[in-house]
Amino acid sequence: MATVELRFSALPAHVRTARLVAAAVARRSGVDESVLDEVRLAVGEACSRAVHLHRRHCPDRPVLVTLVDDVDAFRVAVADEAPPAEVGSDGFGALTEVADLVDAEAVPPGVGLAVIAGLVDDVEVEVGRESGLVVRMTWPTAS
Amino acid sequence: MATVELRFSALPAHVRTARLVAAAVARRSGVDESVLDEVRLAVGEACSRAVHLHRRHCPDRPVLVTLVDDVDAFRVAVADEAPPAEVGSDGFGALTEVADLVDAEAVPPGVGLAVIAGLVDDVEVEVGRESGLVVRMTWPTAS
Amino acid sequence: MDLSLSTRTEGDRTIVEVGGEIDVYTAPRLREQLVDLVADGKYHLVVDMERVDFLDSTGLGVLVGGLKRVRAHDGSLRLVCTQERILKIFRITGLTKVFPIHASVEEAVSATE
Amino acid sequence: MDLSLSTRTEGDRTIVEVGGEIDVYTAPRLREQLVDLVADGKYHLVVDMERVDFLDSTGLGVLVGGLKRVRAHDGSLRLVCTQERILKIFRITGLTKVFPIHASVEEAVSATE
Ligand SMILES: Nc1ncnc2c1ncn2[C@@H]1O[C@H](COP(=O)(O)OP(=O)(O)O)[C@@H](O)[C@H]1O
Ligand SMILES: Nc1ncnc2c1ncn2[C@@H]1O[C@H](COP(=O)(O)OP(=O)(O)O)[C@@H](O)[C@H]1O
Repeated sequence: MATVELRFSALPAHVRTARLVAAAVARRSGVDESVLDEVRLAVGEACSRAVHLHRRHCPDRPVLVTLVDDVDAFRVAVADEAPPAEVGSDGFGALTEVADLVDAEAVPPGVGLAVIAGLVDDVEVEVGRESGLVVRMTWPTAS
Repeated sequence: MATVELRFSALPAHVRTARLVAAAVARRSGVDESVLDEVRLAVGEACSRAVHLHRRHCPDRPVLVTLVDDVDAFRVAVADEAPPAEVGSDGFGALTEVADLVDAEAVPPGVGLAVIAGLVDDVEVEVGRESGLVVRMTWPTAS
Repeated sequence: MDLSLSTRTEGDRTIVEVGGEIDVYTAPRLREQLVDLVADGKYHLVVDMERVDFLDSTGLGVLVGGLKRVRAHDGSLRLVCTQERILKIFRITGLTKVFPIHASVEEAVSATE
Repeated sequence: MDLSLSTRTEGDRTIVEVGGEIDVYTAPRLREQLVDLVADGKYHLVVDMERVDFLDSTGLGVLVGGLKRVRAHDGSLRLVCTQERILKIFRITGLTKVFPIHASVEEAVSATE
């Protein structure tokens, strides 16, 4: 089980690094070329959401991305450490229509989750051990 | 101080991921374009060396790469966890001429260090806290 | 790849051509551009997305913000986009119902309501 | 970018054209190629590195291994390389003294000793 772990301080620039790494590892894991755009976008959304929350609540804590090249699947987990209070407000149910955005200047984290949910077939969101959410996404691989 | 940490299982394929990440973060940190090739090669060498040692001694332990975008420098540290016994045998002094290679099938880890030393102006190698070596490389940045 | 922005005027319409990646890192620059245009009295915007390679929800947020600004002045914000992977993101988020999306700049410029 | 390999013969020389990246990940394939050629009785090799984008010490090790193999049969292994960043790696490691390095395949093919 080959694993890559990326931990980065909560800065927008690092979201690009995370996308880059996710796409590179996904490709090597055997994720279909046609799906790599989806991986890049979904991982980017999950990381943008985490960076956004960290900057507001815990700017000194890193965001953690875990990439696992499993037997027949490529698994990504993006974990933030935002305080639990914040968590409820951006669950999947919270935002059905982005059209409802109240303050579009700061994109609510829920939009990112909505995009992920609309894009990726296999997604799970769980409450982290101490705080925050873990967004788990899985894609099938060829081998 | 923006930091990216990459931890990967000891597989050759991940060395490419590490190169990719190092080059991307270096570019964003303001490392001169003309030096990015050097960063890519040096980080790749340090990671190949670590992967090589881990596969022999501790295949289940990850290799750790830390990238720091400091005030006027970009700093990379590559840490392996090979047992101390191995460390002495591949210090900088150990190999002056690659031409002396005894068994070129398995490239001795010292060659990688020799390449790094020849390439990067600011390198330090220190013995890790518990085991292994930490190869520290620093490049100046524009900002 | 970075964000590229250029603007030009056709009649009462201002066309903003966007290229590259609109993400959490570059979106602030697009927002600034839209804010500046509205401050400048340009209330009928056409955002040409044909050269956009990547768009995420941060980018969507900036576009929605722009739409609100021009609407406050009875203006409009039309998008030009035929790229399937970009359209998909508007569809997923229900924004195809919010933005008029056109197949070409000509179509967007001549469109009314 | 991956490794590409192709071979052809000119007289008693076998030219191995290498493209892409020779690193810890791809070097095993180059090693296999060299081992196969020697097993096949090809002892005079010219490795054309003009299309190599990346070379690390693992790649150097494979080339040195190839050199030893052909020498065991009184053969030769010549390199073709004019790319400064690749040459630099041979220089740093002292390997410019070990490998004959040529500016073109023609030069390498017609070289003796
Ligand atoms: N949702 C998307 N919309 C458009 N392009 C996308 C999308 N997802 C992925 N891409 C692809 O992303 C590529 C560039 O993105 P990326 O590799 O993330 O950037 P960078 O190298 O700057 O970190 C584009 O060429 C495009 O093919
Ligand atoms: N020592 C080197 N020799 C040749 N090319 C190098 C070297 N170091 C860096 N490069 C550059 O590396 C590029 C490709 O490498 P890299 O990005 O590491 O690979 P990947 O994207 O497959 O992980 C080449 O186009 C070349 O410009």
